[in-house]
Amino acid sequence: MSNVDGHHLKLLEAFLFASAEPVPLKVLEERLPDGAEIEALIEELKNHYEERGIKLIHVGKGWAFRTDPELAQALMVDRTVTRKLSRAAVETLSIVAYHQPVTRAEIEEIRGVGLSKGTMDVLFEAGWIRPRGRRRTPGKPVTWGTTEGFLDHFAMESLEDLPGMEDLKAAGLIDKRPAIQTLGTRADMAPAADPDELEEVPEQEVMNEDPLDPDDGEDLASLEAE
Amino acid sequence: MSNVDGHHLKLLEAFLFASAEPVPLKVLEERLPDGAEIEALIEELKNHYEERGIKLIHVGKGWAFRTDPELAQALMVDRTVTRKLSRAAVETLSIVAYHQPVTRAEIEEIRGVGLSKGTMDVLFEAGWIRPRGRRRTPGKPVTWGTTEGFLDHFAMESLEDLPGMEDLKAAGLIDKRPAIQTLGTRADMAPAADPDELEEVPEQEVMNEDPLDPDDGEDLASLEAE
Amino acid sequence: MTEDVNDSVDDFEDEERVVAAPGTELVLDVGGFEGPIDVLLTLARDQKVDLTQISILELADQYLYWVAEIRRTNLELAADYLVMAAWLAYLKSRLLIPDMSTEEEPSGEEMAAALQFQLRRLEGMQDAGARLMARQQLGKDFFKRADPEKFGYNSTSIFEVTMFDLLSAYGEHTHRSNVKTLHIQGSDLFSPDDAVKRMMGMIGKIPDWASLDQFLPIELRGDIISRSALASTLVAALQITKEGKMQMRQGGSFEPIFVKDAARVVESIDDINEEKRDQ
Repeated sequence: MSNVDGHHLKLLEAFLFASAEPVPLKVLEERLPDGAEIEALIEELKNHYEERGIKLIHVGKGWAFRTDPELAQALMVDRTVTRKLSRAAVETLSIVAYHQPVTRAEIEEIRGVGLSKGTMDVLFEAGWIRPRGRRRTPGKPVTWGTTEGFLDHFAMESLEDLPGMEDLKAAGLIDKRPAIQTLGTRADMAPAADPDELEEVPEQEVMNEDPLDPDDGEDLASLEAE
Repeated sequence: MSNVDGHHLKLLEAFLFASAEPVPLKVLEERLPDGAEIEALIEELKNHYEERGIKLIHVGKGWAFRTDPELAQALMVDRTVTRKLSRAAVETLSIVAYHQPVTRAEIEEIRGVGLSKGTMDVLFEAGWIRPRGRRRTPGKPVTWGTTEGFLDHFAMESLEDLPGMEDLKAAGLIDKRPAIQTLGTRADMAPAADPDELEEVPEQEVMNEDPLDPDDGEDLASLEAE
Repeated sequence: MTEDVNDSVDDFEDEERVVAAPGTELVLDVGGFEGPIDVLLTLARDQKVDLTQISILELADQYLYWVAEIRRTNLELAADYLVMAAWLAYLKSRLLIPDMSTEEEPSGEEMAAALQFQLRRLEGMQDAGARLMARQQLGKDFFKRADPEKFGYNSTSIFEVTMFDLLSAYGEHTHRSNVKTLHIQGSDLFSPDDAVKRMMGMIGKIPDWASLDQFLPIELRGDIISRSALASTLVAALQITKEGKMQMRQGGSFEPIFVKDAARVVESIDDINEEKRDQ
């Protein structure tokens, strides 16, 4: 046993246990008495549940109790029957996840085909993607990214847990520019354009984005906290 | 640790966690692997959570995890909400103030419109009005008056400090006739209402009233204290 | 890349082989594909070689054959697929006749490389999607608490009402409840009708130009009543002048206004007498 406050630990346990959705640290700080050492408490709690049927897991900015995935086979719980995602939706989801922030046009570019209207809607409705801002380019297109709910659903602590991200990056495949424009950055090709100009694009784009109205972010956070 | 099967214990824990409703023993027997000693498992699980922030309890027809009720109180967050009173509420409050003691029916009569239930509740919740007694008329309706809290909020020593009709008129708060407004520069407008009539009402009614029975008062007092 | 092109050139010369080889394995279900790149990717995968090693020229041929087969069996093909076919036909020509490249346009090799990149990128995303879906998922492999409990707030409400709000609400209410019938208060202002009557009565008695001020029923004090008198008198004078019974004159803006009996102009004593009798 560590030396954390026993009462605080109980409060944290009760609060996290009571919540279906991951609870952001910020909310925990609000709920627990002043001076509670949240981080140490979480560590203690996590250790306690290490060998139990439920686990305390880290999701995005928050923490949540979830049943042990190893029990999946044996656990006869009514499963939520989620509509099987279409191929287009799965592809679109992975493009949003790996290339975010990404515009609709860029998704279409990567897939080499127009996006039917319902595809994004399904992902948006599932609470996996959200508008992140607007690209500072003509037409100010909305950019999309994934949500905390996405991390929660696929049991990821952060986007760094995206499978194969490192390999894809190393292979230069995380690049949302039209294919012909990517030529310049590839070592084995004669540069088609000034490489400096092109290489900067991804970073620029991060800077090059207007956030949607500031409340948006908060709304989403509070929605998820509910 | 007792000698129950560790895997079964995990399954039970996860299953109860993921169940929307208390789970009857019979269902547990169905869902857990054959040969699982349900009663012993439950006993074990219950003991485990004895000193924790959540409890395994028997609710209704089955078993369920619930957060410790003692902790629930501590997990409540104190917050102050600034609310605006509706126009109806402000008007009702002013009528109670000027016409007290006054029954609900009289308020409706005076306002010429029905009073929605919430209106009086809000004023009561704000601690500004209280039941004063019962009118000695058929049905013995409760009469309402203002509280000390009302005086406090509006920084008045007593109800005598409420401006009289003449003051209100002088302040231009009564009798703004739209058609004549262009002539507002003239000081020689005739008063529109008979001030005496209005001021006398409260005194008459005071005589005509029973105090509330003591219990009644207590109930309301405790309501207010909440 | 260059090797690929060389191989492809050989393949091209052996046209029969290209048409026949993959033909039997082709899936003609257009609906199963997510666009032309997806078709190309499927065709490429059928070759079972690394995408970085694939012969783009051969792939282009296979795609063109696939499109031809689809069209031969009268299946509808979306424009996207036909555009890609045209592009691939163009790419083929660029690859086979390298001289055509100009400064502005990418060379055939560059176009092929771009296509290869696009294929690899989409393949990467498709694989990533598959791996994502293969992960443990909430509600399928692990579960959240199905019966969440809520801890509320100990709310203290502070109501924002000022004394002014309270009193004006009462004032408004009192006002509203008192005005059961709308009585329009009689006006004590001067009307143009009265002014016309007044002036008509006085007009015959003016010997010469006289200031309009002299016709006012009351002294000009600057309050609203005397201002209404001035306004209505002016309106009356204009009306009477319009009827030809009077003349008006003003030296300039804001100068005094003078009026004169029109009958005096013709010096008709009869008219004067007549008017006198009328009174």
